[in-house]
Amino acid sequence: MSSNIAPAQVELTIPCQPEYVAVARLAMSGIASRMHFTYEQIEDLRLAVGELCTLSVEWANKNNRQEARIVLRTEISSNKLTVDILDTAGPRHCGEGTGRDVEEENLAQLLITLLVDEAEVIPQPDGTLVRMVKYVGQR
Amino acid sequence: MSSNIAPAQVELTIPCQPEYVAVARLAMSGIASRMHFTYEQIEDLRLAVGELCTLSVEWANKNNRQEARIVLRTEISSNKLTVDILDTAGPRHCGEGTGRDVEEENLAQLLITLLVDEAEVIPQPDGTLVRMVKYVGQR
Amino acid sequence: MNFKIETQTLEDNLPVIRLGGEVDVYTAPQLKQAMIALLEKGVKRFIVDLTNVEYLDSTALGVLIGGLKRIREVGGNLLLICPSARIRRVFEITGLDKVFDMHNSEDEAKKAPEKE
Amino acid sequence: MNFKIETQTLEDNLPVIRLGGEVDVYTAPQLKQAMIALLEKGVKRFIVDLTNVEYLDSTALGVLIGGLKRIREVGGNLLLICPSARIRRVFEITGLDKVFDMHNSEDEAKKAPEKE
Ligand SMILES: Nc1ncnc2c1ncn2[C@@H]1O[C@H](COP(=O)(O)OP(=O)(O)O)[C@@H](O)[C@H]1O
Ligand SMILES: Nc1ncnc2c1ncn2[C@@H]1O[C@H](COP(=O)(O)OP(=O)(O)O)[C@@H](O)[C@H]1O
Repeated sequence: MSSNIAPAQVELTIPCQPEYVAVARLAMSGIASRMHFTYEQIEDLRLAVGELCTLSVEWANKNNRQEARIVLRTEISSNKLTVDILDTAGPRHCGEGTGRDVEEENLAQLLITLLVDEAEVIPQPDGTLVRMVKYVGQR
Repeated sequence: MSSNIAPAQVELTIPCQPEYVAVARLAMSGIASRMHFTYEQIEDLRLAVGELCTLSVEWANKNNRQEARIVLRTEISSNKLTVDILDTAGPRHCGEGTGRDVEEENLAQLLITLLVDEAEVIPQPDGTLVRMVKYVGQR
Repeated sequence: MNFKIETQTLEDNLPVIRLGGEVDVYTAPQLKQAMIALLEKGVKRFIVDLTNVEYLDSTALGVLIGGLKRIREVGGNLLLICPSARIRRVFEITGLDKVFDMHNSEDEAKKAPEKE
Repeated sequence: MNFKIETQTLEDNLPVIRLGGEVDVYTAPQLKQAMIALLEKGVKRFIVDLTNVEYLDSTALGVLIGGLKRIREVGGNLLLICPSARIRRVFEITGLDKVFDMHNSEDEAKKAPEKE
């Protein structure tokens, strides 16, 4: 229930804390609803954003960054939605987990891979950027 | 279903266009749910944010500002929620409507007044800031 | 956007506009179009069914008020079906529950006496 | 936050943890506590009812897997009630629908043969 709308950006900044992950998910649902996604694809995006924010929260916790923030940035264009999740949760050391249950971490990775069409991890000076892409009309 | 959480800010930036007002409302619901608000109070905030964003959209339209944006900024503290709605929709000339139906405009004003505890309009160089406050445990 | 609109004509030739989801600044224009379509056909009495509406703002109220005015000008009436307490509250706090003929169900609305 | 948890004991002494709303990184710790409470009482078989769950993430799955492992170590079992297609899908895409005993209703779960 959307129309052909011009490319547009939405940006949301939340504290990198467990209780705010739901805010990011809700915003993601609202944004995705503006596009020609199916109900299931909107659910996928909500879940993927939830998993990515949870990962950020776990790293902020491990790196002891109480002040860390998550920025969710979405760019809508006619055939795809690009979602950036940028955190200031500090470094994610290679091969080192967050101390989180390994299975949970694997499940999170699995879900992200399955739910979006592309996902790229781009380390940042003060945290991590994950860029996801979901195409309209694909599964 | 929330706990005593530290003061925290959430910020959302959306295009000042009709189709994004729902995103602001959803985010507002999510944020308000983090506090000890009743279900009805959360609804009130959602409605108030919807009305304020609609007002911004109407002014952007009247001022021909296709590029205008709305920033929703919330500050949670233990006993109250402060919500800033800042737009870059250009000036709101006194005594002049948006060309919107006068009754609708009056209804919007009435709703905002009734739904939050405080609401202050602070003109900005490039648009308008409205600051609303809602106290926990009050009606 | 979670929004639905559908116009149906009941057996007794009474048109009903059924709305669902969020009726706001983005979607209310579709309600306006649907009401104008009925008014232009010369309809004197119709129902707007808000049963499945989850959210309704001043824009939607304005459109409903506009429709009410136009139909009352020709001696007709517009009936609202609004069983939801959440939506009814928006009418109550704005005093509009006294302006509109509000009913809880289609049956109740159909039995309502024709207003002048 | 839209989340509910409740532990109840059915007539046949079978405990059931009923969840509602969103089970995620913020709320899953409450599920973990509720499961630990049952395990510490020596319970060998219990139900987790996901009927009213609207959202469930990897944290919640991890907590359920942890509970399943602990109860299977003592030769017991954990039964899931999950009639919702939306939630079941999360189990399916992760392959966990084959790991858990999943049922559509409480009746169906109670009739399930005791494993092991
Ligand atoms: N709370 C309100 N907010 C805005 N407009 C209102 C309100 N209450 C009443 N009205 C106005 O009253 C009108 C309906 O009044 P009514 O007495 O039913 O008909 P009439 O104006 O033809 O006498 C509506 O069209 C609307 O313009
Ligand atoms: N998709 C999956 N993601 C993560 N863990 C899984 C998955 N599938 C199976 N597992 C693991 O398998 C375990 C259950 O396996 P199961 O064969 O039922 O018992 P056991 O490991 O005692 O033989 C779970 O505890 C979990 O660790």
